[in-house]
Amino acid sequence: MEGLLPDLDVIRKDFPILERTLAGGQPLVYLDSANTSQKPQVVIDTMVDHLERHNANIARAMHQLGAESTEAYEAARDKVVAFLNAPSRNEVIFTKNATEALNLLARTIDLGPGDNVVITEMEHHSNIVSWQLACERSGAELRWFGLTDDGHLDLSNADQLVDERTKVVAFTWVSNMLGTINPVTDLVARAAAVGALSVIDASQAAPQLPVDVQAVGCDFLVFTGHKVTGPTGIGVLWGREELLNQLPPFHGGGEMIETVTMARSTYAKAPHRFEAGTPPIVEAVGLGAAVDYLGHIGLEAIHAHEQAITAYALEGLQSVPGLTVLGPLDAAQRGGAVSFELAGVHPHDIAQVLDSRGVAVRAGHHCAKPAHARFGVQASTRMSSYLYTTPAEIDALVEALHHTRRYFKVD
Amino acid sequence: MEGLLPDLDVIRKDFPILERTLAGGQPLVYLDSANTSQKPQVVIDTMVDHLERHNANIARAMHQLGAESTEAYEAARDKVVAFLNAPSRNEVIFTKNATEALNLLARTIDLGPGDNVVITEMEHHSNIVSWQLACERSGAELRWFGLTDDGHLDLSNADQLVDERTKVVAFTWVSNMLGTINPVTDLVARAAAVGALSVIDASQAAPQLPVDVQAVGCDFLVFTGHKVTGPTGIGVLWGREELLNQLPPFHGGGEMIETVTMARSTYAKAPHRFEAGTPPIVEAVGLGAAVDYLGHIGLEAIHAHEQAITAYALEGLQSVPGLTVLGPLDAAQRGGAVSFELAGVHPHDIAQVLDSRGVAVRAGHHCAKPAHARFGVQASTRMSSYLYTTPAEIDALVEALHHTRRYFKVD
Amino acid sequence: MSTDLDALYQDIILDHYKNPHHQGLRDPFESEVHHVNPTCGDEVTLRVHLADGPDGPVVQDVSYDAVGCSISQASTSVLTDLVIGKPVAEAMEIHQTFLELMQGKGQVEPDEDVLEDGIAFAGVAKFPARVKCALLSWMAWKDATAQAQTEGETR
Amino acid sequence: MSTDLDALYQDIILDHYKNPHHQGLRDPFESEVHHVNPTCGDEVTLRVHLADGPDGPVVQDVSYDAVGCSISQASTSVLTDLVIGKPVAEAMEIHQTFLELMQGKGQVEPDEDVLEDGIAFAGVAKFPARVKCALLSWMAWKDATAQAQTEGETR
Ligand SMILES: Cc1ncc(COP(=O)(O)O)c(C=O)c1O
Ligand SMILES: Cc1ncc(COP(=O)(O)O)c(C=O)c1O
Repeated sequence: MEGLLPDLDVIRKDFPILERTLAGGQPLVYLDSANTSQKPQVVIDTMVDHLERHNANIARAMHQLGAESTEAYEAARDKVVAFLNAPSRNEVIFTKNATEALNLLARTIDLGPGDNVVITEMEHHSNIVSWQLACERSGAELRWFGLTDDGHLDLSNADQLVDERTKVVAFTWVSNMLGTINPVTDLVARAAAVGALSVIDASQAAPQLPVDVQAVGCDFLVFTGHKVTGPTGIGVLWGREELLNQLPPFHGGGEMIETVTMARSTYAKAPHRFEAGTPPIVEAVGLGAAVDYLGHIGLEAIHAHEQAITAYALEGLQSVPGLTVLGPLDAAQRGGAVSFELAGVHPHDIAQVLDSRGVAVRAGHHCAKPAHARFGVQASTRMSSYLYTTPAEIDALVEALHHTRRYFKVD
Repeated sequence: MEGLLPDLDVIRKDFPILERTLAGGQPLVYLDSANTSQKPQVVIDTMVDHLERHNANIARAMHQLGAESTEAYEAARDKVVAFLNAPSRNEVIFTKNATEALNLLARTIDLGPGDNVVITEMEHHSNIVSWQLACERSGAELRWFGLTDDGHLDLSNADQLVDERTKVVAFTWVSNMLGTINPVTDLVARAAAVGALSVIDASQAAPQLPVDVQAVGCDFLVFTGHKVTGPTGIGVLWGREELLNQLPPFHGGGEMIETVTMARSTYAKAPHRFEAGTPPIVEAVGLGAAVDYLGHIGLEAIHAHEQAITAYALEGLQSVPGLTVLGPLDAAQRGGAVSFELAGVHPHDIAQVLDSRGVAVRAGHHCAKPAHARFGVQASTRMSSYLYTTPAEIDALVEALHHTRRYFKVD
Repeated sequence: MSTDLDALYQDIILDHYKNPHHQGLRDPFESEVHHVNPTCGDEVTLRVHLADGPDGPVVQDVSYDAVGCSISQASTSVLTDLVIGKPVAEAMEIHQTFLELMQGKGQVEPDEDVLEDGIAFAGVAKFPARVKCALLSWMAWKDATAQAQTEGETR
Repeated sequence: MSTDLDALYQDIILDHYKNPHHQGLRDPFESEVHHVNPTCGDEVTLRVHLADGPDGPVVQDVSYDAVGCSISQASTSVLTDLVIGKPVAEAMEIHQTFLELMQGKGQVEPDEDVLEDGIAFAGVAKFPARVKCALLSWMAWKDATAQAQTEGETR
C-alpha cells in the first residue's frame, strides 16, 4: 500500500502496549488514538530516567539535581519550539492539557459587551464551553460557523460572522469527530483582516501534520501531549511573544512573579508568567522525548501513513451494509479519525462487540455534541488510527463490524 | 535516636535516586524535600505499568484498556479519599498542583466590593497572589495575619481581621519557610464563626502529618502530589460536596459537562465539574501509589521521624557560629523545613559550597517573599528532610556549613 | 469472549430493546425529568403519574422518550414493567434491589421474584462502563417520583 | 570538587565581593532602574549618569545599591570599573563581550584586554544557575543606559 511508513514493524515494536493481549487472549487492535495515543518506550524510559536519577524542582534549585532537572525541562521547551517552528523559546508555555491552554486564553483575553467571539460548530467541547463561559462573564456575543452537509465549515456567511467587533476567532485545525481538515490560513487571514486574534486548536493536527506556526501566521495555537505519544498532564500553549506579554496573569503563584509583597505583586514575562507553581516537569520531559520521536520519523511521513490508512479504512467501512461515514469521504481532505453510524445498532453496542474481539474504538459524542446534533446523530462510533496502525488492523475492524451486524441480527 | 523510622535503611532502598553520586563522586545528601520529594520505586513502577499496559483515555472509553485506565484513575481517587479521611469520593478533585487548586478556589468563590479575604504573612506565593488577583478582579479587600518575632501567627487582632464581611480565610497548615505548624482547628473555627469559608494549604502538611479533613472541620484543603512522593503534574483539591456543587465551573471542556449546545451548556457535579479535559491520568495513578506508600509506613511514624530529624538538625545548625534559624526553635512546634541565615555568606554561596559536597539545599526566598521581608531577610538557606533522611545526612550538612565558613574566611 | 458478550446481551435484553414496553410520553403526569449520560450522550425524558392507593401512593403510569444503547433502552422497558401498578414504597424497594445488583460487580445473585426480567441485567454488572447505561432511566424514575411526591405534598 | 568551586569563586571575585567599587547611589543621574532576580530575590537599584563626549555620550557614573550573592555583587563592582569613563558605544561592546562569555557555557575564551577583572567570571559560565546572578546588574545597566539615552533625545 502506497504511503505506509516503511518500517511499520519496527515502529510497532517501539510501543510496548501493542503486544498486550486482552480478555480471551485477543490481541489488541487499538483504533482509539484520536482519544489518546500510545507511548513509545523511549518516552517511558526518558521519564523513568528523570524520576530515578534527576528528579528535583526546577528554576528555584541551586544544586546539581536542580540544574539537571531545569535543563531537562527547558530542553523540552526547546524541542517543542522546534516542533512548532516557533520564532522564540519564550512563546512556548507548558499547560496541563489543551483544555487548560484554551481556558487560559478565554480567561485572559479582554472581552466586553459588544465584542464577539467566533468559533465553529465542529469544535471539541473544550473550544466551545471555554468561550461560552468567557462570553457569559464578559457580556460578549458567541457566534459560530455552521457546517455543510459534507462536513466542511460553511464559510458562506463568513463576512457577516467575522466583523469589526470580533475579538477572537477560535477553530480546530482538524475535527476530532468529522476528520475534516480546515482551511486554517484562510481563517487566520479573516481574523487578521478585522484585527481579531486567531486561536488554533491543533490537538488533532499536531499528532499527524507538520505544524509550523510561522507558516500558518496565527496568533495562538494549542495542543495536548497525550495525543502526540507524550504523557498525560502536559499541554502546550504557543502565542506570539508580544501578545503573551500583554495578557494579564492567569494563575497566581510560584515562578510567575517578579516580586511579591502582601499589598501587591509584579509578574514575570512569558513563558514563566503563565507557568505558576511547580510545572509538570517529568511530563514536559516526556513530551520532549515524544516530539523528538515524531520528528525523527518525520511528520510528512506520518501524515502520508495516516492518509493511506484512512483511505483504506474509508473503503473498508463502506463495504459494511448500513454503515454511514460522517464527514468528508475523501481521505486527502481529512485526518485519521473516522466516525460512522451503523443502521440498527447503537454505537455503545458496536463498541462492545468490537471490544470482545480486541478492537478498541470510541463510542459516544466524542466531546463534540453540537457537531453530532448538526447531523441529527445522538452518538457515533469512531475509529482512529496512528503511526502504528496497520492495514490488517483495519481489516480486523471491518470484519468485526460484519460480525456485529450478525450478532444483532440486523438483516 | 528516638523517633526515627525503624527501617530507615530499607526505606532508603525504595528510592533509587538516593544511590546517585554527583560530580566528583560525592554521594547525594538530599535536603530539599520541602521543594520536592524523591519518588519510591513503587510509584515509578506503577506509572510505567500503567503506560506500558493500561494506557487509554478515561471515562469516555468503552473498551477494555479504557475500563482499566478508568478503574486505575478512580481507584487513585479512592486512595486520596482515604488519605484525607474525606466523607465522600465526590469531594476529591485532581488538579495540576496545589497552585491550580488554590487558583480554582480564588476564581470560583464569589467575592465583591465590601467583602474581604484573610490570609497570613507566612503564605507561599500561591496562596497570596491567587487571592491578590481575586481581590483585584472583584474589588474585595485583602487582609492578613502578621507574624510574631518567633515565627508564629500573630492572632492578637484576629477579631478585627476576621469579621462579618470575611468571605474566605486561607492559610497554610505548615509554613514552607518558617516550619511553623499553625493552629488550624482554631483558624477554621474563627472562619466558621463569621460564616466565612476556610481554605487550608496542606502542601507542607500532607507529606508529614496525618491529615483528616473531618477532624479539622475545614471547608477546602489542597495539597500537591510531588511533595508526597508522587509525580509532578498532579495536585488535589478537597472540598465539602455541597460547597463544591455550589461553585460555578472553572475550566470549560470535555468531561465537565452534562450537555452542550452551541448556545449553552449545563455542567456535571463534582468532582467531574472541575476536571475539564483529559486529566493527569498516569499522574493520578502515581499519586495513588504514593499515598498508599506513605499510608503503609504510617503518617504518625513519618511525623515522629521528621520531628526527631528536625530536633537533631536544629541542634546541629546552632553549633555553627553566626548561624541564625528563622522560625520556632522547638521541633515539636514545627515541620521539617529549617531556614537559616549564616552571617557573612549569602545563601546562594552557601548552597553552592554545600552542593560541591553533594548536599542539596534550597537558597532564595522559597516563594515566601513576604515572610522573608517580615524578618528583614532578603533570602535564606533552607534544609528540609523527609522520611528517608538520616542523622548522618544532617551531620554532613553541619560539617559542610563549617567548611563554608572556612571557604569564605568568615572568621 | 462470546460467552461474556452473551452474558451481557441476554435474549431478554435484546427482546426488550427491539420491542420496548410502555414507550412514549403520556398524559396525565405530575412530574417530568430529563436525564443525560454525559459520557455517551444517552438521554431519557421520563414522566411519572401517581395515584392514591389504600396504603399510600401508587405508580399509575411511567411514560418515556429515550435514545440510547440496547442496555439503556431495555432497562427502561423493564423498569416500567416492574413499577407500574405497584405502591411507590414497593417500587422503591425494587429500585434498591436493582441498584444493588448493578453495583455488585457481578457478585450479587439476582432475585427473580423481585426483579423478573430484570435478572437479565446481572451480566451487565460485570461491565462497569455499561452500568451507567442500565441505571439511567432508574435514576430518572427515582428523581421524577420524588418530585411528584413533593408536588403532591405541596398541593 | 574544590577545583570547580575555586573556578567559580576566583580570588578576584571574592575581593570585589568584600570590597565593592563605586558602591552607593549618587547624584546626578538621568535614569534609575530596579532589577530583580525573581528566582532568588537578588535586587539591584542602579543609576546611570551620561555626559557628552567628543564622539557621542560617555558613561560619566554608574552608582548602585544591591543585595545579593558574591557573584552578583562582584559582577556589579566589575561592571562599574569597566564602563565608567568609557564612551557608551564602547561600553555597550564590553557588555556584549561579557554577555557572550556568560552564555558560552564555559567554552568561550575570555579577552583580558576587554574584560580586565571580568575574566574571572569565565568559571561562572559553567554554572547555569549562577549566570543570572552575574548578569543581573549588567542587564540593569543596559536598561538604564537605554532609558538615559531616550531621555537625552527627548530633552
Ligand atoms: C506551603 C506551600 N503551598 C503551595 C505550594 C505550591 O505547590 P505547587 O508548586 O506544587 O503548586 C508549595 C510548594 O511549592 C508550598 O510549600
Ligand atoms: C480537537 C480537540 N481539542 C481539544 C481536545 C482536548 O484535549 P485535552 O483533553 O487533552 O485537554 C481534544 C481531545 O480530547 C481534541 O480532540
